[in-house]
Amino acid sequence: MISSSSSRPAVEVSPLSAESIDMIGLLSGAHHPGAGAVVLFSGEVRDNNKGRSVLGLEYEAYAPLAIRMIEEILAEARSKWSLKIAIAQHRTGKVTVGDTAVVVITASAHRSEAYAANRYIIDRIKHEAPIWKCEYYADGTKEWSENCNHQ
Amino acid sequence: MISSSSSRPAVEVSPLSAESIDMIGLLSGAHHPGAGAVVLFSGEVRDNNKGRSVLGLEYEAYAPLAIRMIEEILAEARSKWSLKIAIAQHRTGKVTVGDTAVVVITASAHRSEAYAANRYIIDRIKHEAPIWKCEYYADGTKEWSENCNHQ
Amino acid sequence: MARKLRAGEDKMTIHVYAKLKDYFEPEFELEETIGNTDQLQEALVRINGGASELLSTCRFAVREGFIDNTFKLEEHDIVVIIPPSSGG
Amino acid sequence: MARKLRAGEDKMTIHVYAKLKDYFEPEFELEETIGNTDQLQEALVRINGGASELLSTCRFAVREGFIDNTFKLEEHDIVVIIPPSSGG
Repeated sequence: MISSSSSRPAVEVSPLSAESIDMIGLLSGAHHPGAGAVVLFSGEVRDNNKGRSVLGLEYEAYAPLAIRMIEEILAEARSKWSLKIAIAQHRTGKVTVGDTAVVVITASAHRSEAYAANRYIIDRIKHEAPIWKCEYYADGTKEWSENCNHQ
Repeated sequence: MISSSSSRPAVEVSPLSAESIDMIGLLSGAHHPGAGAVVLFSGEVRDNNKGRSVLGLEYEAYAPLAIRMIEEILAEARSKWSLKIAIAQHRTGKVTVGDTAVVVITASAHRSEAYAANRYIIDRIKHEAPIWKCEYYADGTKEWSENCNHQ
Repeated sequence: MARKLRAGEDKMTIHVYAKLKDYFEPEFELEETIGNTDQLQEALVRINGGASELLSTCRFAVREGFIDNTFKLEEHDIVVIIPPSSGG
Repeated sequence: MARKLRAGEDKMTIHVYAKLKDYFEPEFELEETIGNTDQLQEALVRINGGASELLSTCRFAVREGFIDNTFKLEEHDIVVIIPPSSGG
């Protein structure tokens, strides 16, 4: 999680969290005197999906591999876009409507890089990291998401 | 500033602020049960530009027109991408290195729309709104930015 | 910005912003009769020729709306001259 | 995840995640001798044929790294079966 282009101590952010994501805390720490652009993405639990009323989600991860893959994705993005800051954290366990399920923060000199890297990181985490979502519906049923690529 | 697709009371955010931007407060209010994606952009003052050491900036706006244009840009983005939330606030007056000069927050059902709309809003504000930047350099000089389109 | 009503005065008021303030006062009046933005630009270049290039990139606004050269300026108008945004 | 060392046992341990848990216990052991991931997939389909389609989309990991069918499985391995991510 060390940004090699930063002269400040890097914030150590665990890629997985079983507790509420402290989005405000993460954003507050994500400033850098050489970064003119900070982009934050927050993936939040919606009250509906594909026409069904959703009460909440549960995320399950194969933790050791998920952590390593997220760290590798962040390192790759940092290098590719010369980012000053790149952090990501994904929830595990139960999350309810409105909760943040995943947050990605990128910071770079100019804004094109921060946007592009942010999108790249979340797309790769969503598609590649071994993290799975189970939806709990208002009708009492639940279902593990299968490969649904809408974004 | 009213999001027509929202059933909640919209937060009234002034497009221009002579005081520090309360990014955390704006982000904390930018959640919606139908929005699975929130994207925040923060434009921050860098300590350098084009090889020159920068101490701070001063933003000047032709306020009535700037406010109207930003509100129109937000309304257009809300409609075009069916956003649940679209807010923007730009600083006026003196800002120092690390300060937030402009913030844009978008929220939508899926992430593609939130990213695209966010980028659209900041690009149009930067290029069209009558807001000008004066850079104050470490060598004691200052200079009004002219049309520099790097992003 | 409240529109100024000045009984008995027929001078056009000019507001300039940003880099234009390196060439003009932020707010000043013009004595001459100006009919459109081309004539206004010419009058301003006569005051300070150094601003010629910058003025050619500016837009003009009256009553908080953009105008072009087809707009008939009147003597009591307040004209705002708007340099290009920095875009950065 | 700590590797289990179980002296005297030669059973392969299988961990499954997410939707695979609708078909298998989260963690179980296989008695038979399995040499590669194709054979493992066949063994799992014999246990629960309903998982056949899902299993054909899964990846396999040993020691926290992905493996393919060329990887020689040994009897004491812990094999993690990884369904596709939801991607949403």
